[in-house]
Amino acid sequence: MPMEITPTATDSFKSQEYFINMGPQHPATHGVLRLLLTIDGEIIKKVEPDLGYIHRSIEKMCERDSYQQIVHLTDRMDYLSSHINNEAVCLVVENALGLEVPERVKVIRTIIGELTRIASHCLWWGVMGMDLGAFTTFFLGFRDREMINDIFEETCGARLTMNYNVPGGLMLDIHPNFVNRVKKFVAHFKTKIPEYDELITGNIIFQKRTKGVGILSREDAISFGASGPVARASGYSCDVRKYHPYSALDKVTFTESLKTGGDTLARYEVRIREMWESLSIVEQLIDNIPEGDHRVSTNAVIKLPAGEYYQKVETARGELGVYVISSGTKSPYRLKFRSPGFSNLSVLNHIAVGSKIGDLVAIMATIDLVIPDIDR
Amino acid sequence: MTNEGLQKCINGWFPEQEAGALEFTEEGSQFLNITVQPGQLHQLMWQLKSDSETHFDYLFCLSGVDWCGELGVVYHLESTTHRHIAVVKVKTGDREHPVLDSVCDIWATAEFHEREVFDFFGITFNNHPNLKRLFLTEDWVGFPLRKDYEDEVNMIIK
Amino acid sequence: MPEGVAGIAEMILIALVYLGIFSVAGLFLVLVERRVAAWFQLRIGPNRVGFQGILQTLADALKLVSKELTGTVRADKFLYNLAPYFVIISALMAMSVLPFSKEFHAFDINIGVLFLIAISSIGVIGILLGGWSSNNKFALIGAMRSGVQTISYELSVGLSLLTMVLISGSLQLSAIVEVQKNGWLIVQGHIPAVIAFMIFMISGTAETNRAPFDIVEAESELGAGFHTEYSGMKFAYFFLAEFINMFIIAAIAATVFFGGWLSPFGITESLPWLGVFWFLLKTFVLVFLMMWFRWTFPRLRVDQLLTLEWKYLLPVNLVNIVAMALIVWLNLTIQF
Amino acid sequence: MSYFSDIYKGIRTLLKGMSVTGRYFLNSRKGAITQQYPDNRDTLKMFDRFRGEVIMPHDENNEHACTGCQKCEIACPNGTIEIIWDRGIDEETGKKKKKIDQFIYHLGLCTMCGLCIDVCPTDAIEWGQNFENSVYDRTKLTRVLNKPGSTLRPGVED
Repeated sequence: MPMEITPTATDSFKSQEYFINMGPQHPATHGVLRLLLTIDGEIIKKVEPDLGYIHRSIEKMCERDSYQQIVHLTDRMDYLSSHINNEAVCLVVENALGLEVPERVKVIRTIIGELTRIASHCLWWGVMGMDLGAFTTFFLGFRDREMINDIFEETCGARLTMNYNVPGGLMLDIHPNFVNRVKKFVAHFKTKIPEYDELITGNIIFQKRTKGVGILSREDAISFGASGPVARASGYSCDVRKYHPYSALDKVTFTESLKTGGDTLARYEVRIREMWESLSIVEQLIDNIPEGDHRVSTNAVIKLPAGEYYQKVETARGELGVYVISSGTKSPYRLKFRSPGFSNLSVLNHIAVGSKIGDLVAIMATIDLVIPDIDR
Repeated sequence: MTNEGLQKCINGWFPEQEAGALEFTEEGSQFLNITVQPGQLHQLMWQLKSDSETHFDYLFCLSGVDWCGELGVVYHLESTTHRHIAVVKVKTGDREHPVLDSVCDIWATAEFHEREVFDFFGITFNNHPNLKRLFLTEDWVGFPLRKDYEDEVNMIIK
Repeated sequence: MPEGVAGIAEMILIALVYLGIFSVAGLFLVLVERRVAAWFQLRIGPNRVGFQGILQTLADALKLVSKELTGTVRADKFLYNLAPYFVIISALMAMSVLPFSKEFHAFDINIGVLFLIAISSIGVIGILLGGWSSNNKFALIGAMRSGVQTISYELSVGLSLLTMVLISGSLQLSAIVEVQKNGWLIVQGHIPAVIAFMIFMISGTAETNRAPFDIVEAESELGAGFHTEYSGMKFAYFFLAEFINMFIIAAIAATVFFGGWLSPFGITESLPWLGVFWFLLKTFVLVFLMMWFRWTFPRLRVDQLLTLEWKYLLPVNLVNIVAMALIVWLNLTIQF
Repeated sequence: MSYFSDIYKGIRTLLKGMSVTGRYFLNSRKGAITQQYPDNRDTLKMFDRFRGEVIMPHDENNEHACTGCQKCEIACPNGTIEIIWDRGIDEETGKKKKKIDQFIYHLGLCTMCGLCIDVCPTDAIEWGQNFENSVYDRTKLTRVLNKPGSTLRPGVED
């Protein structure tokens, strides 16, 4: 229950607004985001994000790199869904070249993509709990994420910046242990999500902290270009996997997790639901990985035909768009990443005003910001 | 709505002489591309969103582009009801003081995206509520994503 | 030796003993907290320095002592330096009235409970001073939250103890323990006593600014809260005081609700020196409970914190105290 | 009445949460996920594909498989690899042949993307599983991968 205090004091006792710098070094901003808060007591009057502390100008770098090299730069954007970012670039190149990748590649890409989503949500869940003051969630989330990371490490060689996709397929075939490990993980994780719910979701303090906090209406979500769980929690059905399926996502059945509350709790529930859905996608595919090549050969120097290409994929945070303008050379003429975090961040000021500092932390946790994704 | 239908519909909004200023093309792109003159931009955008036939209410990508000589902005629009996509392009030849109309009164997301474009391409947007550098510091000289931007220290050209 | 000098010497000796207990208990509690937290969180915890990490906190303390004391230029130097002592001295004073056993009891005054309640709220002045004088907005917010929190929860701590005083009929801690020879007060007072105990634990946790009521420090919101600008030994004072306060709250609960040094069912009545053991055992069970709270629950928001106190704990407490009065009046207490 | 049921439900959810952590507390001996890193160095084995650093395996005759084709150098996005080569004369055929002098690898620039190894036609370089790459002086991160006096393994052609 938020307290309503109407300021009836005379001018001499008028409360004074003040500024606070939250970040760039702050535990709740998860990276180097700086928020300039205008606060009246505990109540937030204005949130102004100041970006660019980790801007590496990836878009400019892409203009000089070859398409194979661009893939590895996308690892460094949203590092929690690096595989899906890689996939987006590879898909745009493959579509532009008219390259048909083998079914095996599609299925593996989808499996790893969904595992990436689970891993990202695990981390988000742990950090969300920690932002709200429950420290144990962090370790539980990381334990489960660690299992996925091990799977990735065995197959791709890296845990975070995997660079497993190449235009035309995958860099290596999956490791022989891959299928078993994934199955083991799915079985393990199915018992853990209910535990997540027991520990945090039902908790009265958690419910009070999240219910009705930071409400984003459907209209606003659309207008602010929100995507991913943030938009879906507001009732805007926007799952790219449903509307523009890529890789093997057209072969699986899953339901888009939609909520209409638009508050922090709805965003939380959407993500928990998404973990279940991703698990079911992985389960549907893991037993039916078709045999075949893991990549088709491309030219050593990939030149896209002149033109414009756009590819959207659904990362753990929302809709990632890769917009390539090619002039027919080995590098794109202009490459724009429409990153989900950037648009989702713009919602922050809109929904955080009027809430308290503690709410802002909860809101930021459920917007699930990854700063390199915003800064690029 | 199909691309042809969209083209017809959008053309119908403008009287003959003005409609000629719009260019429609699907060449080299998977979407319908509409090129518009800067003067008509805001009107067109407003129509695209408010008209129930088109109802492009989701601006999912706004990118600045430097077309060697001309600076411009590309808007990727999607309709959440009809689920069709269109691309609107606008270009201006003025490299010194490029000015375009802001669309952030139509889509709130444009506020951040336009700041980004201003930051990297130096395109000023009329009626933007808070147009200042977003990523770079206030005292940064130049607009890095322009093709003629040079920075001998930090840029490695292969 | 003249009597006056002997008295002073005795006081100094006792004070030194208590200082020793204070620091050892503080360091030990920090270690316990870290190990217990680790076990709650699938970790191992510090186990390298000494056997099972028993010297870990000592090493940490050494590090903190040898650390340079940094502060801000804009801070109000006098108050900034004074603040940690407020916190630590109030904790030390509270400790002096705790009855470790029948004999091991430094300061058995007839208003023991009142004294404890009063002294434990002095600590907040230190926090307020520290947060305000360090001239840091995060620290200031933390300090203000602390003020709000302590003033509110003071009431519940007092009232829940008062509920038990109704049975014991005395504010003197030793007398309260003596009363419990016929059964612990939580048993004697049955339902209202259990409610009072729950309220005491909740508000006691809040009083010590521990999670889920750690909005004063609220790491993810305020960085470090009121002690943002403190470093080295001054920070260690705050840190130590927090743990001692936790110990004190648990010790009060053990004394008032669970019979202090008395053994369960009088099994070791013939060995009075075991009283210290029973007292510490009970205290540590309650300390463990507080740790369990801390590593499970999310943090409350500042307005919810006040809602909880003023809309739930306080009314329940007031009703509870009436119920307890009725029970005492009608002789419905359970006595063995 | 909802006042009391709220209290009851609230306490129940709190106890439920405590039961989860309590379970972990009781199973803490078995469940610890802590990596005892410096202690388990002897038993710690990285996965075969783990990307720790780029190495160039040499066989017992001090021969490697690098022909000096420089494909890796071109593929590298960061300029991590520099190959210094000169023309040598093939002893068997007497023809002039490219021969590496130094294969320089700047570990400090490497992002472990794997493009060089992916592109290498003779599998001359591969991933090493060493992950303890920290040094006190960053010049030590620049390594020459081919051992002194090493030669191209006969029969390796690109």
